[in-house]
Amino acid sequence: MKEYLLILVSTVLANNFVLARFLGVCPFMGVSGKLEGAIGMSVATMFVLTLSSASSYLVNRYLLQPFELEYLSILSFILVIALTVQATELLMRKTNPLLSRILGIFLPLIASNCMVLGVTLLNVQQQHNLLQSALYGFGAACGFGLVLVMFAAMRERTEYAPVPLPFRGSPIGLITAGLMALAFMGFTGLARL
Amino acid sequence: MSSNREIFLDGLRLNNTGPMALFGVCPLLAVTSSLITGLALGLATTIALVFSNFTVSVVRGRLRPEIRIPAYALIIAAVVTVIQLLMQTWFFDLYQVLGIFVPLIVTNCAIMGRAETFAVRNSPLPSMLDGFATGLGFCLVLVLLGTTRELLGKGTLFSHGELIFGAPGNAWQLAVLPDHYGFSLALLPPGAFMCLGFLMAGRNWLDSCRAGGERPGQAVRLRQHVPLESS
Amino acid sequence: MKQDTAAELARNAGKRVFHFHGGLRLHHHKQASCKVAVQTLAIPPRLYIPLAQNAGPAAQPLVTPGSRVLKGQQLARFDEPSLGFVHAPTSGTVVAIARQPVTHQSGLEGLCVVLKPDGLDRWTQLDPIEHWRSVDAEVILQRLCESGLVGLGGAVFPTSKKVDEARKSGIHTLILNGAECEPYISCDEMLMREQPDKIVLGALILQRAVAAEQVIIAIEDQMGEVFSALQAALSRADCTDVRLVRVTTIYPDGGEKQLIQVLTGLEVPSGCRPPELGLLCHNVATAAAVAEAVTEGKPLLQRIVTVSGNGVKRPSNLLALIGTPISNLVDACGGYTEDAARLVLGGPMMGYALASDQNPVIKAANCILVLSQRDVQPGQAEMPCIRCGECARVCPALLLPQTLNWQIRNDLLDQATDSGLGECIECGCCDYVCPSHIPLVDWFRFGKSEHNLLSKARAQSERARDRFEAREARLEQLRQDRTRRMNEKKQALQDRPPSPDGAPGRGQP
Amino acid sequence: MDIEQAAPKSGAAWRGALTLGLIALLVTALLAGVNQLTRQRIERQQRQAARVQLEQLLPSAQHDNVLQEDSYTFRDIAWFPSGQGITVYRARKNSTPVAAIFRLAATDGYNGDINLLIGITFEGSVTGVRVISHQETPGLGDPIESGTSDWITKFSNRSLHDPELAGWALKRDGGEFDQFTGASITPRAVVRAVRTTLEYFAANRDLVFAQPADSLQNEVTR
Amino acid sequence: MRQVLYALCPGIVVYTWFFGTGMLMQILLASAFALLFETLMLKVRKQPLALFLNDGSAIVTAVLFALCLPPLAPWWIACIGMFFAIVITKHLYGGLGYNVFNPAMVGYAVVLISFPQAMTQWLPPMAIAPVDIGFLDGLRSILTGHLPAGLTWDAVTQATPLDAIRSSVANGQTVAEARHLATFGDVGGRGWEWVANAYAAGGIWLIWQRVISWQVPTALIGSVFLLGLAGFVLDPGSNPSPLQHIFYGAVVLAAFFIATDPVSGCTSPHGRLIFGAGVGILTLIIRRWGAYPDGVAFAVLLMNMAAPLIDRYTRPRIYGH
Ligand SMILES: Cc1cc2nc3c(=O)[nH]c(=O)nc-3n(C[C@@H](O)[C@H](O)[C@H](O)COP(=O)(O)O)c2cc1C
Ligand SMILES: Cc1cc2nc3c(=O)[nH]c(=O)nc-3n(C[C@H](O)[C@H](O)[C@H](O)COP(=O)(O)O)c2cc1C
Ligand SMILES: Cc1cc2nc3c(=O)[nH]c(=O)nc-3n(C[C@H](O)[C@H](O)[C@H](O)COP(=O)(O)O)c2cc1C
Ligand SMILES: Cc1cc2nc3c(=O)[nH]c(=O)nc-3n(C[C@H](O)[C@H](O)[C@H](O)CO)c2cc1C
Ligand code: SF4
Ligand code: SF4
Ligand code: SF4
Ligand code: SF4
Ligand code: FES
Repeated sequence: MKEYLLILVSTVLANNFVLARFLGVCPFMGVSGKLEGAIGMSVATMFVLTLSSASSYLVNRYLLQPFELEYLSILSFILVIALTVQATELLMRKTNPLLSRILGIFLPLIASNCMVLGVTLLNVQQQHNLLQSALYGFGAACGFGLVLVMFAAMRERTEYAPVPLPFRGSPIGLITAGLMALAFMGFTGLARL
Repeated sequence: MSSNREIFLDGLRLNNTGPMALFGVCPLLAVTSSLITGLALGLATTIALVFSNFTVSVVRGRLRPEIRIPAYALIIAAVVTVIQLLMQTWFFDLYQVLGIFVPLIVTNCAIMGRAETFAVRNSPLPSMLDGFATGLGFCLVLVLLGTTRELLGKGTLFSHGELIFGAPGNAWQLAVLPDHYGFSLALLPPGAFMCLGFLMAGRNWLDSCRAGGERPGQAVRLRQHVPLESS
Repeated sequence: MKQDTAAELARNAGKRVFHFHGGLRLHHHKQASCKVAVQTLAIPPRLYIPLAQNAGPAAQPLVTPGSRVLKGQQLARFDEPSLGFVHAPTSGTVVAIARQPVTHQSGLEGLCVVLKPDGLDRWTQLDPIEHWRSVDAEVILQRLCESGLVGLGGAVFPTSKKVDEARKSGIHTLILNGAECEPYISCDEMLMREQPDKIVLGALILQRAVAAEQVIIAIEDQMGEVFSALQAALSRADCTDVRLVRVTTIYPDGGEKQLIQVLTGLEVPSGCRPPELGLLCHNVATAAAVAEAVTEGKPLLQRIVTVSGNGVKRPSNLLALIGTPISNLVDACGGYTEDAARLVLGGPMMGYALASDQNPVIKAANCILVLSQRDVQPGQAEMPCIRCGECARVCPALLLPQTLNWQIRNDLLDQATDSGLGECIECGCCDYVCPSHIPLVDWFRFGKSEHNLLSKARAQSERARDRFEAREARLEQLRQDRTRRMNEKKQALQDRPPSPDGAPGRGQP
Repeated sequence: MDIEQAAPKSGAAWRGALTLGLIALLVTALLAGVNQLTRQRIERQQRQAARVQLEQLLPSAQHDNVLQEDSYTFRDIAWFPSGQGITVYRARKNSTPVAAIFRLAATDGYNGDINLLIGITFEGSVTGVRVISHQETPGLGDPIESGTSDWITKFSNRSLHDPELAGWALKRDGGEFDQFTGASITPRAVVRAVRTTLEYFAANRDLVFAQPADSLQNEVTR
Repeated sequence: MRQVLYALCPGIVVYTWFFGTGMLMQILLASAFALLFETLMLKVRKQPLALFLNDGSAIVTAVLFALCLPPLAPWWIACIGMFFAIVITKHLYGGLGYNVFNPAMVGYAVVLISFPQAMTQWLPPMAIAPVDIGFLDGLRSILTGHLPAGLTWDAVTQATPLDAIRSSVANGQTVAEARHLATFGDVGGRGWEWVANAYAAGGIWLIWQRVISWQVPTALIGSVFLLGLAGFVLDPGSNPSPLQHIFYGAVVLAAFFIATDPVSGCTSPHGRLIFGAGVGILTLIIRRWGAYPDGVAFAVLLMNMAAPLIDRYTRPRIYGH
């Protein structure tokens, strides 16, 4: 039990994927212009990351490892991720058209950010089991969503502040991200409880 | 078709590649705690770009539009895997340091961008040149950021040279600032973000100087706080 | 506390005293102008009577330059019948009908009748309604309309219109607003002290007009003398369904919505007016004017104006004719002091600066405030908002002025409207407390007018687009019809055996 | 990677899938080839990397067995209450025990585990201590790294009798080992871990060398 | 802003009384750097100097930052801290009123992370100090970064109460055992508790003056107390009592002066309650499980991040809606 809790605390707070591990920074900087978009992106990421971590675990455990095909891991994980995104999109369109319309635009974006592949690779590296893998993906997405949503709300403020010209836009966004990372360093040590 | 020189300059110009348009930021931040690691990933990315651009360009005419993107993904993944295996063979320690950011060259959106925008339209040689130039541009940013952070953080340059250059590299470390200097924030995540922010602001500033004034779309907003504007 | 329904609360108005959010306890500075009784101002050499009351359309003149007029005679008529007439404040000769600076925030010019009084102050024929208790309510309304009666509480909305619409929604409680919450202003207070009977009479007439069950006269609890005067008047009039309620002195308890909240605990829902709760609110001076208009037949020709502030020598209340230049009022109060700095129409909270003291007194002019150098405090430069939240703490409309402020400054007018810009009553509380000295209310007024313009422009382009689309549709329809008819014709011609007269092409376009 | 496109006709779809499959096959073949070429070298590298770490504590000349293959992992709550697995690499020369290297975590550091390698000769003196990984505060706790200060080398050649048991503590606690300026928790944890390991080894030496080796190769890197 | 400075005076006086003049030097140093950077940035951004310098917000930032420093911290700590506070956190965002993060706390967090050694050299109260470092020696060590000859940091400094508790708990002792050390007073640290009282007095005056609202201090101290109580009841061995939690470290200072920073905090009344409670809860979480003995600064920064979001969802109901 405790180790699962630790995975969550670690991925969401102490080793936040965006602010401490540098994974998924592109969508973090790119989608955060509006709060609504940020929320949509977070939810979509949660779906995809959880599913793709679990399924790539299965691929790794029952396909790559038994046949000593580890060198195909990048290739196969990329395919798994693409398929997961497709499947999620299809499933959503069938079961929940409304949700699909809201989240649909974010799904392709997710497939091309390095957090998803990063999570699957880290799962292998850290020898997680199925549940741990899924939780790891879920936690990573939660951490991503948490900082993304806060970042978006902050950006709505900095947008209209008289920021010096060279710093408008991405630079002040990056500095904000830096200060967020600074604040998140306060969680150092939390991952051991 | 533009001349090779133009292709090269175009590729090299930073705004073509991801980093300044905010793509491929993750490796940029993650491996630049020293110049050497930054350089290493930059070179690896360049190689990946050259070969993936080449391959994509070779097969481009033979693919139907709807399978183009998955096919490119496969090709790029293969190229990167080869690089990963080779790096493990020859630069094992370096591979350990760069960690998952070597396989992540795949998603590094820069590659996708270049493969889709350039290599699909051009013949193999210009594509390779473009890949090379783009990679070099990316590499330049990595080195710049790595230099800044290493200098600010440890006061050294070229530390851990052995990772790329083997044993002789060990001696290349340059202690620019006195030994007891150290500002570890620059090496930590906050420093990474902020340094990149300053780098981009610097480029914006240079651009605006070159353009001789404000950049369009960034005009001072009307009706800001009165004393700020009027004085 | 038991759960009261809204209707019950409304009916129990005044039985319990509630609070509204925010507000300010201000030093009221009223003593200065209350020391002496209201003086009647001498008739000035010229009167400038604006033909438009507010920003609305001007009335059509019924006189020409050179016409001799009597006091109370109709000078002009509004196209909109419910707006009634503009009357001559005294007898004399019309010198001109010309554009003059008018007393308005905009500081622009407007059409005025310039009247040269003859000093005789001769009345025109008056027509009092003596038996107002027995006449139809319509008759009273007609009289209010003809008398040019408008709300004297500040909004100068035509009283007859307000009463008429209220009557249709059914009113159970009439509230007379005697709170007069803004500092310095004491015209209502002096009126209530000196003519309480007239106010009570007006209240009864209004009550009759809207068939209200009860009347509440609300005053602030710091008005001791007023209370006894009104109480005496009430016992003289011997009416049992008129109650006098004292409310806690917190600015802006005189605001209609705030007063209703204090008396009933209810908020007037957004987009609704008080009559929808069965409540009607009028200023006490309006009530007095109603009494004069009905029982004496006199139209609204004059009003009490407070002249006060540190920039005037002898602050006092004056009964002035509409159209009197403000300089005359100041002179009657001993003139300006050495350090007079700014002229404000209205109180320090809601008033606006006037460009010149040649502007005439208008029906809305409750107060002429002359600020001294000391009051203006030029050293306090505006600073950026530090988000301290003081403004939100005092805002009686429960808005977040700091948010509105940056939304308006950044041209996010739709967002500002979503954040409740329209609910701002411009009371000035936020301005008053802002430690950064941001002229918030100015921004809000600006934002409102900008948004109005924007909506108008949008509506216009919408209409234009609709028109365009309609035209396109019409043309398309025409085209289709024509081709259809042509085809039908062709068909018909082909189907039909050639006619004997052999004119198949006829009728083809 | 927006794969969604206008749905092609079914014949075209088949051809597309076939092309993709072909590419996948080619790519896989390529990778299989490269893998074949590099695999042995990579494995050697990995083993080499592990050996380098162990060699810091025990030069390869002193033993003739492969340490990673002669290793086992155990847990012993009585001695090491954190319950974490501890790996022991045994060095033998001509099948006589020479030394043992313990890989274990000191769990009472300032911030998380401090992973240590502790080498002990058969006679019970320390051949060396190295920190493999830790999360102590940079600037405060990192003098335990061999690259940052020589503090960690002060354990070499010490044993349970040098100093006596009471001396196996920080100077501040009445022992012989330096604390760091502003940080005593980190060094205390390391000292304590080394002492406990020495005591364990003294008490269980024969058992340590008698244990059968695990089937797994125990890598040193995390 | 002036009033904030006045309100800090009692705390500073008591601090100096117990811990010597080092703190005064830090305040002067930090203020000088703050004014320097403020002037520089105003010049670069072409803003009216007098207007913004008179406002005093830079001094408030400097003083609050200095109050978090160990009294003998070398001068470049103040320099770097103020650079991050004034230049990066404040002026890059548009200057006074536009910053999203609390400048003083960013400055503090930066120097704490970068120079943990210098930032943990706390002096014990003079009454129990083994050596008395005079004004001149103090000044010299601030300016050079070295103690006078013959002294070592280990001899001069002592762990703060929170550090001491952490070390003891890490050593397997209970909090009650740790509290026998001389650095502890009746409820908080020796000396520290009186400083906290003085801060609280100043803070209450600020509430009375309506410079700060009651919500943040109440919510912050309230949440520390309640959560502290829960921890104490569940495991008195490794948790200090709730009252001790309040009097250790910077909780009182933060409750009245730091978390109340209007610019980087929440503006709506409900938002302020959430903000204060959030700071309290995060502080205790970091104290209990995190790597830093006092989490107040990080808690404030973390809540700064959440503030725009909280504000958005705690807008008061508009009149009539
Ligand atoms: C930011 C910060 C980081 C710290 N990191 C460490 C550390 O890595 N190792 C350590 O032993 N103590 C660390 N400490 C705590 C020490 O300062 C602590 O006071 C000391 O270890 C115990 O005090 P002592 O040396 O006076 O016994 C840290 C404290 C702070 C504030
Ligand atoms: C543009 C406008 C339209 C109004 N229309 C009506 C109306 O149709 N019926 C009515 O009883 N009152 C009407 N009023 C009056 C208001 O409901 C309210 O009684 C009056 O404006 C009070 O404003 P005050 O609080 O500023 O004095 C109107 C007011 C304004 C400004
Ligand atoms: C902030 C504010 C304060 C007001 N204060 C008073 C007041 O003190 N007395 C008053 O009669 N009307 C006051 N009014 C106007 C009233 O809202 C309302 O318009 C008036 O009582 C309606 O009466 P009338 O139609 O007779 O003018 C105030 C309006 C606002 C917006
Ligand atoms: C009540 C109050 C508290 C303040 N607290 C802080 C603070 O904690 N940190 C800080 O840098 N400035 C503080 N300031 C000063 C000022 O608000 C701050 O410099 C702004 O954040 C700069 O834009 C405070 C000001 C006031 C009025
Ligand atoms: S204008 Fe001012 S004083 Fe007059 S009634 Fe309105 S609020 Fe009261
Ligand atoms: S002027 Fe408007 S925003 Fe300001 S306090 Fe009054 S109602 Fe609120
Ligand atoms: S009172 Fe002024 S400074 Fe304070 S929040 Fe409101 S607008 Fe901003
Ligand atoms: S709504 Fe505002 S702008 Fe419009 S008339 Fe009223 S005060 Fe003027
Ligand atoms: S590089 Fe990580 S998401 Fe783009």
